[in-house]
Amino acid sequence: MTKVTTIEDAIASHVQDGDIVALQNMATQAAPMAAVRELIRQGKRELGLVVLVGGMAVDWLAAAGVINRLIGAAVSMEQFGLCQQYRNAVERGDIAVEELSETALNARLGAGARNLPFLPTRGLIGTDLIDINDNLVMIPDPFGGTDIVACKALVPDVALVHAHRADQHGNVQYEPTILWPDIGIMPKAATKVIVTAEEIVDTEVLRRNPDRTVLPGFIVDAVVEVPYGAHPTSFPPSYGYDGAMHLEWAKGARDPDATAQFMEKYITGPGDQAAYLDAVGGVGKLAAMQNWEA
Amino acid sequence: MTKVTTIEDAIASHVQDGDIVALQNMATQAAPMAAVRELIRQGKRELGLVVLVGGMAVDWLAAAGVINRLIGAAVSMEQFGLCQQYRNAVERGDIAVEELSETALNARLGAGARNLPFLPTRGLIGTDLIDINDNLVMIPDPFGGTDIVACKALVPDVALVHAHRADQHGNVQYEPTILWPDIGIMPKAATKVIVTAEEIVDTEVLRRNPDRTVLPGFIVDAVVEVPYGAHPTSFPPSYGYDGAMHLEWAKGARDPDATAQFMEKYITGPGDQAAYLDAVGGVGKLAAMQNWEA
Amino acid sequence: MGDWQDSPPSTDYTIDELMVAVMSTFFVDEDQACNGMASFIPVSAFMLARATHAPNLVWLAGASGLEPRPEKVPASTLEAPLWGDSVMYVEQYGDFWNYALNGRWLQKFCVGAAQLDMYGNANNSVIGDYDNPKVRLPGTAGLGDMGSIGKLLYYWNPNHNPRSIVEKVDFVSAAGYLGGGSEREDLGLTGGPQAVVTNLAVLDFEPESKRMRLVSTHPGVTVDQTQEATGFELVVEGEVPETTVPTEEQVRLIREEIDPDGMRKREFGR
Amino acid sequence: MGDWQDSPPSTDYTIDELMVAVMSTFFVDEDQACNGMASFIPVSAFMLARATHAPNLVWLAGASGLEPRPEKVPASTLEAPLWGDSVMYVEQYGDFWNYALNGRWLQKFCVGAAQLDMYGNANNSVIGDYDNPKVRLPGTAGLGDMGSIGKLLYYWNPNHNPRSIVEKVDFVSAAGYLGGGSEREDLGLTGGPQAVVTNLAVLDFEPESKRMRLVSTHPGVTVDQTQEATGFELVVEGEVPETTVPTEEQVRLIREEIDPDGMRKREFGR
Repeated sequence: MTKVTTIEDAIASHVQDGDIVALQNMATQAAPMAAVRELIRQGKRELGLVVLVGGMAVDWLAAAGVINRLIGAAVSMEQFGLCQQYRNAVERGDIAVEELSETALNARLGAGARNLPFLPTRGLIGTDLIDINDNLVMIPDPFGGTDIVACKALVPDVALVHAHRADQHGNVQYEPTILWPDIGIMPKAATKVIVTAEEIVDTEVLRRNPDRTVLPGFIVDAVVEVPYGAHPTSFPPSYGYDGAMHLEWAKGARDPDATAQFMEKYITGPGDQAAYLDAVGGVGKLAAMQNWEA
Repeated sequence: MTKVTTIEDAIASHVQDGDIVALQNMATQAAPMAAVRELIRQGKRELGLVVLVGGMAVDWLAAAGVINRLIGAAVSMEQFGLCQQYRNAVERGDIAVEELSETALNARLGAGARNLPFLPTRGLIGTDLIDINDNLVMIPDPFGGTDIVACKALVPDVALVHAHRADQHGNVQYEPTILWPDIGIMPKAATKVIVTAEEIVDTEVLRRNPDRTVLPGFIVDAVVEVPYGAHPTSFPPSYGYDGAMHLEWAKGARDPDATAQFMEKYITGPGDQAAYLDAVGGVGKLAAMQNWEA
Repeated sequence: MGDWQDSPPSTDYTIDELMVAVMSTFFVDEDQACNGMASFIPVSAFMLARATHAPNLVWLAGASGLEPRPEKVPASTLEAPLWGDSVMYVEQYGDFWNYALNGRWLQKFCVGAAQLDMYGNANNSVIGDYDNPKVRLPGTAGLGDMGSIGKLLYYWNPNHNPRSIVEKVDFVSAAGYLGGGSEREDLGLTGGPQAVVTNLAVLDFEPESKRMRLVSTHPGVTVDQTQEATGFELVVEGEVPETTVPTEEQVRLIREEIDPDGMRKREFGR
Repeated sequence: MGDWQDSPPSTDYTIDELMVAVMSTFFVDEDQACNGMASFIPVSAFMLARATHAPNLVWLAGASGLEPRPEKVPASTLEAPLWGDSVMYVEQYGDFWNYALNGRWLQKFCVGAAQLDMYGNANNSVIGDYDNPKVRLPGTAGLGDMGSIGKLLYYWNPNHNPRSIVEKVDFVSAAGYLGGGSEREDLGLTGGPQAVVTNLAVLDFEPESKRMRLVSTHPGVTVDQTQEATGFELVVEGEVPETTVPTEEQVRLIREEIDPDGMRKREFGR
C-alpha cells in the first residue's frame, strides 16, 4: 500500500485549518518549501507553527495570512535579516508567539513523542519567558535540589519535513548532514507526518545504508517526490540556499506591493513545483548555480 | 597532546576502587572485554557497574570479586543462559542490585548527562521496583495528569567503551551498527571516559565520515588500541561472538574449579591482550572463525 | 497467499510449531512488532505472520533493525544476524522509545516471564526476598516499561507448571492487572495482558475480574491437566474448545523456511 | 607561534579587527567553543585564537560540526560551508545538549543581544509589551538556555548606544545577574556574564553589585563618550586604561587568512 501521493493531495488530506504544524526549518536551511507553497495555494487558515528557528518559510506563511500563532525559539533569516512580514504580523497582533529556549522546545516535543506530561529543563530559569507561558511551570526537585522548569508536552497535528530520499512506505533517508530537531523529534511527536523528498527510490536502495534511514515508514502518512523541494533554502549536501532569491524577498518584504508581486510570481502564480522551478530560472540554472553566496 | 596510552595505564589512572563504572555491554555483544580483564588483573575492588544488559563481562567481574553493586535492566548471556557467578554472588549477598527498566535507566543517565535532578518515565508504574528504590519517586504532574516516576540523576565515575576506531584526541567512530545506550548516553553522563578501539587512526581518516563519529574527543580521557578488544563478545560488523568460548564459560561457571581454571587460562594468566589472543587461539584463528554460531 | 489457509490441519506438528502459529494470529497486517532477546517463539511467529496473513506486518528486530530479511531464525534474537539486512537502524537505541512510548505505534509486545500470576503480573527479578533472594532472575529490562505504558501484552510460556504460572508473583517486575478488577485502570494505566500461550493451553483474562481464563487447550491436553499445572484456580466458562492446530503449510513454512535450525525449540524443557 | 605576539601593534586596524582580537583572548588552549547564527565576530575570534595562542581550542561550529577547517569565514555561521570539513557531526542536534548542559564542557558562550542591561540581562524577544510588542525581535534561541545553565557569557555589541546598552531590558529573555547582587546566585544559578566587547570599550561586571563596569576604552574613545553611549551609569574605578590593540600579525591573519571577505564587518552600523 503505497503512501506516495501529490503535494496537493498530501496537504489537502492531512492539514486542516487550525492545525498545529511542526515545520522543518532553520534560518536559511532545509525547509519543505514546496509544502509551504502548497499551504499558501490552498488558502489554509489559522495554522499554528512549531519551529526551532524559522526562516523564509515563516515569513511567506505570515505574508499569506496562513498562520495565527507560532511556537519556537527564533525567527530570522540570519544574514538576510529579520523576517519582516512575520514581525509586522506579530506587531499587529495577528500572530501570537510562544517563545521558548531550545531546551524548552526540545522538552515540550520530547514529552509529546514519549507520552510524558512534561520534561524538565534548567534553561530559562530567571527569565521573563517563564512568567508569560502557562506551558512552563517551576516545580520542586523531589530529590532536594533547587526548582526546575517543567515543560508541558506538545503534540503537533502534523509535521512537514523534506528529505534526500524516501521509499513508497515512507521510510526516510538523509545524506550525512546535521539533523536539526525538526527531524530528530518533531515527526515523532506529531500525529501525522508528511514527507517531501528529492527522490523516491526502491526500498532496496535504502537497505544499502540502513544507518542513513532516520524515520521509519510506520510513522509517515504521505510521501511526495519533489526535486529541489527545499529551494530557495539550502539542502546540504545537495544544494545551498539561493542567496539572490533571499535578497529579493528580504528587500521586497519591506514593501506591500513588492511582497504581493513576489508572492504572485513565485508562489500563487506557479500552479505546481514544475512551474515554480521554471519561475526561478529552471532546473538547469539551479544545477549550475553557485550556492551559499550572499 | 595525545590521549593514547596502554590499557594498564588507562585503568590504573582512571579507575579507583569503589568507583561506579558504566560498562558498554549487551547479552553477548560489544563489551570492552580487554578493559574488563584489566580491571580483574589490577585487582580492583568494590566497583559498582552500570549496564543496560550485562553479559559475560558482568559474570567475570563477579567471579573475580571486583564488583559489589550493579545498576541495570538485565544480566543474561541470552542463549548461553543466566550469568551463574553473578547470580551466585547476588544470592550470597555480595552484590546489591538496583534493577531498573530500560526507560528508567535511560532517564537516570540522561539526567546525569544533562545536569538535571531527574527525568520522568511512565515505565514501572505499579511495579514493586519503585518501592524498593529510593532513586525512583512518584511525583505529581503539574499540568493535572496522573502521577509519574521521577528517576534521579546518575553520574558514573567512569565509562568504558569499545569502538571501531578513534584518533589520538579521543574522537571515536563506529561502523554502521546499533549503538546501545552505553554509547548514546553513558559516556556523556560519566565523569571520565576510557575508549578502547580496534584501531587508532589519523584524524584525517575520521574526517572522511564525520557522521560516523559519535563521541567527541573533548569528553574522552584515554584511548587505547586493542584489536579484538571486544572478544569473546561480538563486535558487529567486525566480528561475531565466540560461541565456543561462551559455552566453555557457561559450563565452567557452574563449578568453582572450572571457573578458577578458566580465569587463570584466559584472564589472569595472559599478561596482556597479545597473550590473551594467543591463549584463545591466535589472531589467525579469530580471523578465520565462523562467528555467530551456537 | 491463501495456500496456508486452504492447507489441511497438520497431523505431525510439534508443540513449538503450534505455539508459533497461535502467536502469529495476534498480529494483523500493518501492525508493528518488535522483539527482545531470547525470543525465538515470537520471532518465528512474526516471520510466519509475514509469510501468511500479515505480509505488511512491520517488524523492528531487536527493537533496532527495521524490516529485516534474515535467511532464518538465527542463534540469537538480539544480535546482528537478525537485523543485518534492514531498511533502517534505530541506530541510537534511546530513539526506540520515541516510537514505543507513543501510544500510536508498536502497540503489541510479546513477553516471556519466569513467573506469571493470575492477574498477568510478571516477575523476572527475584524468587524470594528482593534484598536477600533465593534466586536472582535476569531482570525486568524493557518489560518493566511495557507493562506500564499501555501496551497489549502477549505472554508465551513453553513450560507451563505451578512454579511459572503462580497465584501471586514473588515480586512484580512488570505490571499486569495488579490486584485485579479496576486496580490497573485506577492507576491510569491502559492496555495490559491480552493472552498467554503455553505448551498446554491458550489463556486470556476475564474482562471484569481480570483473572486468567482458559480459552482453549491444545489437542491431547485436558482442562484438568491444565488446571493441575497452574498455581491457582483458572476461570473456566462452559465447554473449553481445542486450540486450532497449524496447517500443513504453516508447519512447512516454519520447518523449512523460517526456522530450519529449530531455534524455537530451545526454550522448552528448562 | 610567537610571531603574532612579537609583532608590533597594528596602526591600521579597524574596530571589527580589534573586537575580534579582544574576543579571542577569552578563550585559552583546550577550551571548547561553539557558535550560533550570525556570529561573525566570535567565529573570527575562534579562528584567530586557534591561529595564535590557543591552537587546541576545540570548536564545535554551529553547535554541530567538530573541529571544522573552513577556508574562510563564510557568508553564514549556521550553514554547511562552516562545518563541511569536520571530524564529527553532532548529527542529531538534540545531542548537542548532552554536552552543553553538562557542567564540564563548552563552558564559555559568546552572545549577541538586541538589548543588554546593567546587570547583564539580555533581551532578544520584544521591545515593549510581550503580548503587544512595539518591535518583535528574533527570539531567545539557545541564549535563553545558556543564561541559566552556568555558562560564562561573553557579549559582543558592534553598535554601542543607549538603545542597545540599557538600564533595564524591556524583557529578560536570557538571565544575567537579574536584579544584581546575589539575586542570580539565590536562584541556584552559577556562571553568568563575564565581559562585554563593544565598538567603544571592554566592560565586565563588578563582583559585588554585579553592575557593568568599564575595563578599558578603545584608542580614540573617551570614558565620557562611552558613558554617553550607555543607558545607565557605568561603574568606573580609577584610571581607565586603553584597550590593547591587535598586533600587525593578528590583523594580517584576520584580513588575509581568516576572513578575507570581511564578513565580520556585517554586524556594524545596524
